[in-house]
Amino acid sequence: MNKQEANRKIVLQTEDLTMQFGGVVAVDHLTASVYEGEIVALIGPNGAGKTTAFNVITGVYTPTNGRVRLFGDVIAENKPRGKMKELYKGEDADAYSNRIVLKPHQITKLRVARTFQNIRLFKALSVFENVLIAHHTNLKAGVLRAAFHLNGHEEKMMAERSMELLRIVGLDHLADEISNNLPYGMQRRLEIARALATEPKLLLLDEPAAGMNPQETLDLMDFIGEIKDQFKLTIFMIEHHMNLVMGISDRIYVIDFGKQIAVGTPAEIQNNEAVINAYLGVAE
Amino acid sequence: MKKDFSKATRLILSLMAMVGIFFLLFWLEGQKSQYGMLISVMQKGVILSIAAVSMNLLTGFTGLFSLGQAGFMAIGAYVTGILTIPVDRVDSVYYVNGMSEGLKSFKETLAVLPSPVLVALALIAGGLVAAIFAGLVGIPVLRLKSDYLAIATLGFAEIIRAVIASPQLDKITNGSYGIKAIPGFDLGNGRGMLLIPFGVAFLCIGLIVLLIKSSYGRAFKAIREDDIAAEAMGIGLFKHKQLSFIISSFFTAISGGLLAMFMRSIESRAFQIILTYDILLIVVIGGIGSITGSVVGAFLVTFAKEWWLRFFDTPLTINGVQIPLLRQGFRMVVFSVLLMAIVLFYRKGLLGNTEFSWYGFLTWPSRFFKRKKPVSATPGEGGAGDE
Amino acid sequence: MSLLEIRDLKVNYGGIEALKGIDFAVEEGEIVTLIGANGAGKSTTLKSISGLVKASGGEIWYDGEKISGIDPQKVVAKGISLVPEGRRVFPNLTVRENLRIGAYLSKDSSAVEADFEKVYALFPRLKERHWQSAGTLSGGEQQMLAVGRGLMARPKILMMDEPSLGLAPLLVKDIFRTIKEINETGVTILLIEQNANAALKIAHRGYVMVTGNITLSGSGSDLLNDASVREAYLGTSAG
Amino acid sequence: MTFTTFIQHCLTGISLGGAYALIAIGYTMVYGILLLINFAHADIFMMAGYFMIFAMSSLPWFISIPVVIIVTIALGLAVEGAAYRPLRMAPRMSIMISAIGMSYLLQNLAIYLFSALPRAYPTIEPLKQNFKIGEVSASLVTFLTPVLTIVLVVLLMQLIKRTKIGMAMRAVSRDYDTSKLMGIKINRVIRFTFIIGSALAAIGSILYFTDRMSVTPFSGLMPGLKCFVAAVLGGIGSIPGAVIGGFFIGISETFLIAFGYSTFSDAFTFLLLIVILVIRPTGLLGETITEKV
Amino acid sequence: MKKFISVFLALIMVFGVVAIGSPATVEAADEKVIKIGVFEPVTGENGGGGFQELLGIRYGHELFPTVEIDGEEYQIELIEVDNKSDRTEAASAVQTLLAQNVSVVIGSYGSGVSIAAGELFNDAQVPAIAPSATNPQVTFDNDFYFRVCFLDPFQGSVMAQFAKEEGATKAAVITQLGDDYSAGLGNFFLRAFEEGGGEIVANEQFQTNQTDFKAILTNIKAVEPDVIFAPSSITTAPLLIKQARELGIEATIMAGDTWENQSIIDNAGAEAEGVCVSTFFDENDTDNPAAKDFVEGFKEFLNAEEEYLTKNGGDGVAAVSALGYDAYCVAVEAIKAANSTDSVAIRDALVDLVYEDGVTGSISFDENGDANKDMAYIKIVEDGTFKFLKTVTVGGDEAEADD
Repeated sequence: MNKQEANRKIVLQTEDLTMQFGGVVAVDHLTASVYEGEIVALIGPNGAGKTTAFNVITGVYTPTNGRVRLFGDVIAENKPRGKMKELYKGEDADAYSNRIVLKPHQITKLRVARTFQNIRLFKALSVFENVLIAHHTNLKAGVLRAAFHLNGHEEKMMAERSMELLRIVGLDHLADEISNNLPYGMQRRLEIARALATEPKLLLLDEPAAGMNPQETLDLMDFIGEIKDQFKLTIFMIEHHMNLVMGISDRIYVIDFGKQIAVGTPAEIQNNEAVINAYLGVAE
Repeated sequence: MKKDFSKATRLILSLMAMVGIFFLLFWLEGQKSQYGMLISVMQKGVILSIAAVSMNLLTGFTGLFSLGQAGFMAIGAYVTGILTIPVDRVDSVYYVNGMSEGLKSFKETLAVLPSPVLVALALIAGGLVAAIFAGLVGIPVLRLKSDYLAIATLGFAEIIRAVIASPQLDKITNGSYGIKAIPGFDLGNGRGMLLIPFGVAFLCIGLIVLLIKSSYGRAFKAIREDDIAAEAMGIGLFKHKQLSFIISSFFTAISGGLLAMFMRSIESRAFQIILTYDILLIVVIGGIGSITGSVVGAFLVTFAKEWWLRFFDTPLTINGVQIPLLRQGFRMVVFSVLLMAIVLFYRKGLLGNTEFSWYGFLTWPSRFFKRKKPVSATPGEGGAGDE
Repeated sequence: MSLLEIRDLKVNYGGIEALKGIDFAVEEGEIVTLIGANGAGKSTTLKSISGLVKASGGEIWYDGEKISGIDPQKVVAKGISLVPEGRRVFPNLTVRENLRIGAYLSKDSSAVEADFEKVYALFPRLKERHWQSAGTLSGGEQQMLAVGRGLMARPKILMMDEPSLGLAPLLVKDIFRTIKEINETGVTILLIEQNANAALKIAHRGYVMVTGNITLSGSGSDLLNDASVREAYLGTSAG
Repeated sequence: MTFTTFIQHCLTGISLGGAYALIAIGYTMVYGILLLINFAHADIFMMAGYFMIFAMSSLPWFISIPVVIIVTIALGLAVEGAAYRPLRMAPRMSIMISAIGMSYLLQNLAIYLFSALPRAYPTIEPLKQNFKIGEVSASLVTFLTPVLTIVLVVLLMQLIKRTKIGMAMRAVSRDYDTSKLMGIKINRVIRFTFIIGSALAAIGSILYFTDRMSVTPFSGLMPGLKCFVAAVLGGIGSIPGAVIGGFFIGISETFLIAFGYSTFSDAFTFLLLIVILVIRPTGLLGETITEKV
Repeated sequence: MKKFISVFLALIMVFGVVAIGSPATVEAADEKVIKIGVFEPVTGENGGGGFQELLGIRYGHELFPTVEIDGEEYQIELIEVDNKSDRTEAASAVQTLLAQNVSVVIGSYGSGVSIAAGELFNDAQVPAIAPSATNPQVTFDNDFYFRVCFLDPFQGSVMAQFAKEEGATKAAVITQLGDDYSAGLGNFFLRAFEEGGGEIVANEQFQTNQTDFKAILTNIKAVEPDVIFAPSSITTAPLLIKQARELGIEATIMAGDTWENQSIIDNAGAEAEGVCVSTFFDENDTDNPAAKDFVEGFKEFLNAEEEYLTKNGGDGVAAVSALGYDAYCVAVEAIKAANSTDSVAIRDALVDLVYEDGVTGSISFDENGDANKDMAYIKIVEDGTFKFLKTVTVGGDEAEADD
């Protein structure tokens, strides 16, 4: 860790994060930090446990062992319990004594938003509604006030902000379109816009460029840079398109079999023997 | 962009329609002797439409497949019934075991209220009791997935029925003897038999529509579309499912209360699974996810079942030839075959998940005839458009 | 004529074009490998050959017969087996039952017995554990079981979807050695791999896939030394 | 309660439980493979009751029984083909609605064909012979039901454990796609499941109705729901679980009625369901399956 | 496709409202018609008994198809609806009747549906005459409900008295939960039996549609009663009888009027021997000339129609058929007396009506609208048929003691 990093605020930190399903260890003692304003990539071969790591961070899974901190506060902590105690294959089984489990929506309220590997839009709803819904998490009106439409100002603000976001991602002209009818690349953009509507500080992107052609990927790269600056985001992403990863990441974590095998700048990673072996296989 | 009239035009059209319906109802009420059947079927239709819309709020908008409708209707019906029986009829209704003293004196206190107020309070009380039950039941049940949820809520409805009919509660619910002498829809001057149920339905459905159009309604839809994404967008699954379940139960119970007033006498057996199935049928026929569909479906199903299709049940002889198949029970067979046909071949129901719009309604005839031409000109287009 | 020939194969998932029209061929007795990064469309290719995914365009020819569009059961019956990605053994069946079900279409029980012996000879570990339920096996053992199960159908072509996925390096070596052994018994092999080095080393020929297209093809050793293969994985903006 | 009375109640309960167990197997097997509550199963059971009435009106009992089993199987297959197969790929809710619709249709069809009036179930003489052991008195069917249930279940377990089709059923219940890759015809396996389920429902119906002597179009409704609960109780997908669940519900129901809580006999079953789903959703013998997001 | 279906449905809707919406106006003008509603269960658990009652009404209509009002000949039209033995259905069945402007209604078999419908008849001011609904609640507090049979308090006392006469000291009662008839009658029997010094050793209940009575019968067997009083529907009867015998219960089984139905004997077979029931009428009672004529005529009527015979279970004359016939005759008499088709006028006429020629005895109504009757027939099953055993009369005071 260099000095420059030490002075910056840590947004996300995982400590010995381990996720084990039955006998299979998907994430193995992952200790990683993301600093404010960074774009950090998490890469690794297929099945390395990247998406699982994201799912633990966002509260979809409860970790088997380890801890996750967000802005210094613990959002998940656990140690192997019950049946897992015997099955557990990792170390430090007793280092984390608390059991803290936040639900995904609670974590979202702590300003973390995400996109999904296999696009999870609200398919039957319009583009506009998709974004509007994401504002719900910051809604102040209770159900009665909302049901009697007494929060007109709030609704209006939400609608305006949604249109604004759509304008930023360049989908405003398609606001009334059913989201499922959008082309693939636009669906990805919409998913990002929807995540932004929750007003996050940390944005997790799970393979944002999957299925995109090189040109679209380049556009996406610019786009991610833009929104990062505009919304003062910290970005943590999983990606396979190396052009994209190498092009915009500040730092890269590489994992294989759930374990971290390398961390560093893009240049460092591209010449790292372990990474090349992980991707291309061990050359004998 | 979807084509539609301006907001003002829509408002005027809606107001005109409402005034028109009001006068139609008012006029019909006056012709009771001549249109008795029509009135009675309309009453039942509008009452079921509330239950159907409430079910749709759960099933169509929140994606929760619950089969507990009959149970919540029973709660509403019983609470409304017990509170509205005239005090002087109580002894004759509870002739076997008598009514509990506490309840009776409570009723005597309530008796000072004018009857429309009492009825309104009773309906709301029924809704609230059901909502409380829904809140409690929701805690364990709403964690379950699709068919488990369905069967658990169905089971819950059966439990409600058993509790209502149980001898232990016979001083409150009159056990399994049911309750009679429930006042009907009456504003005091022989009026109200249509205006009251339609008025209540208008309020209830209106509220549900407003809810659906609010931010909470959108959150429900998000859960329906993709619960994982909804949660990731900060929508608490349990809280919102619970909310939807409670609200739906509230209105279902109001529908049950109205049903009690319509039937004038109720018993727990009236609230069997079959009632839930009937409401489900309405929702499916109308289109899961369409409020107007549920309303239209409620009237269509009730009219067809109670009236138009009755002739299927009576043997018919024309020119000395007995028409085959027509006899007792055939109506329901035709009905269930229709349901299956809709489920299998026409899964979206009448309105799919779209809503009634004046534009669509008024331009429908012209579109209907226009559409034929392009279809015949480019045969491929029709098929692609349907997907 | 090739044993298996893919002509202009296209597959759409919803609005996404997973395969944009690919052509390739597999000759009898070969090991052919499709390599490429995640999401390049490799698995989709195998799934559409085996009939699990319906192609939206193009044709698949096998042994002089068009097989695109027919049911998976029929594809298996014709002699094309797929060892699916992620092993997909039946966890509730025993090891032996998993193998037996691999020979589901076979009516000749003595032949099945003989095949059992062959598979057990190939993977002695499976024999030791044949009464264990497959869910209790380790990842490597499950992979052996999946391959063994594929062999039980006596395929002419065995298609393998990332057999090295999630296996420790030592086991990966074992698996590839076994693939070579299987090939030497006369089974044609179509192999999908991310582990390009290992795959190309045993393959006669290879194809490189990038986002639904085949961008490169050649013999295993040629590709192994081709710089553009590395690019396909690690990007062009290297350095 | 005297000991004799207790034993007599036990007999009634075990016999009822046996019939429940046979029906519950049908639910658990179909759920295991299709992930569908076959709501129509209860009505297939009810229809089997009517088939027996018609068969026995012209045939002796020993011919009627196989005839009824065959006709019931045909009905089960027809239901599968008409209501479930076309919706194999449809969303879960559509299939469930279709199942409910099918149940509704069968009930209404029964009302139409046989009227809602209860029909007397024919007496199968050998089954109705009265036995007296001390003070305890019951007909043969009461004793036979649990025994036959156990025998059939053991046979069924063997079928599923030892035969190829049994193996295929287990495979299909876990993984459609991989099963297809093995050359298994999914539809055929599903049909086979319905054949077994319907045959057991037919046998169950013969035992159940012989004991209860009358059939109405609604005869299946409550037993059906209870048997589904039995299947959930035992762990859905598990045949021994369904049997345990069936016996448990049959016995507890009988004792509830015996203690004067007949109003709650149905409610109890559903309460049990909710409690189980909350405490142990996998049931007594069910396996935990990790769900992947 | 969607469009066509929508059009089709819309057309049906319009057609429905227009065509059927005003049925009252399309009557043939040249013929004077008065409508009598028949509100009976033809399906459901009481479908069998309801149909027998309906047969009596139809026979009455065949004999007296017209009535003279104000010197004009009116055709009587029977409007039959099925209440399906179900209270919920009853409401819509009544609506159907009222919508057709019936002047008077006959029905129903089964007290529960009658009670449910009472409120609606009262509101609409249409008089209803129950042939066989015996529960006091049917007419209580209802100025428009009348009945031509005796009441449950009376019937219960009769059976209690009969049980005592037969030497019974311990009795068990089985009633159906939620069935006014069964629970009411059971209750009145229970009180009368205890008042008479007997002991009620078991009081068990079962649910509607329950078909397994072994659990409650096992309990009853344990307390060894002399008689079991089990008023319930026709459909439960054979099940109860057979299961009791299967469990080795040898006590005499008794029940109320509903059990006087041949199908019970047909279904229960030899095990029905010795079952005792109370009833309103005995076809072999030759003292009453009106009854004699009725029995002859009714048998002929039955034999003329295959369907009637099978549904009636032979050409026996059920008491409810006789009551149905009487109810019809009373209705016609009341119309004559009122000399009007107006339903309120007919109600007023019913209050003062005295009908001497009833096949079940002379009929007049007390202030509740109940027929003044004080005699019941006891029948016993012997050799596969109901045999007249004796008549039992209880003082009128005792019969009404409970109200």
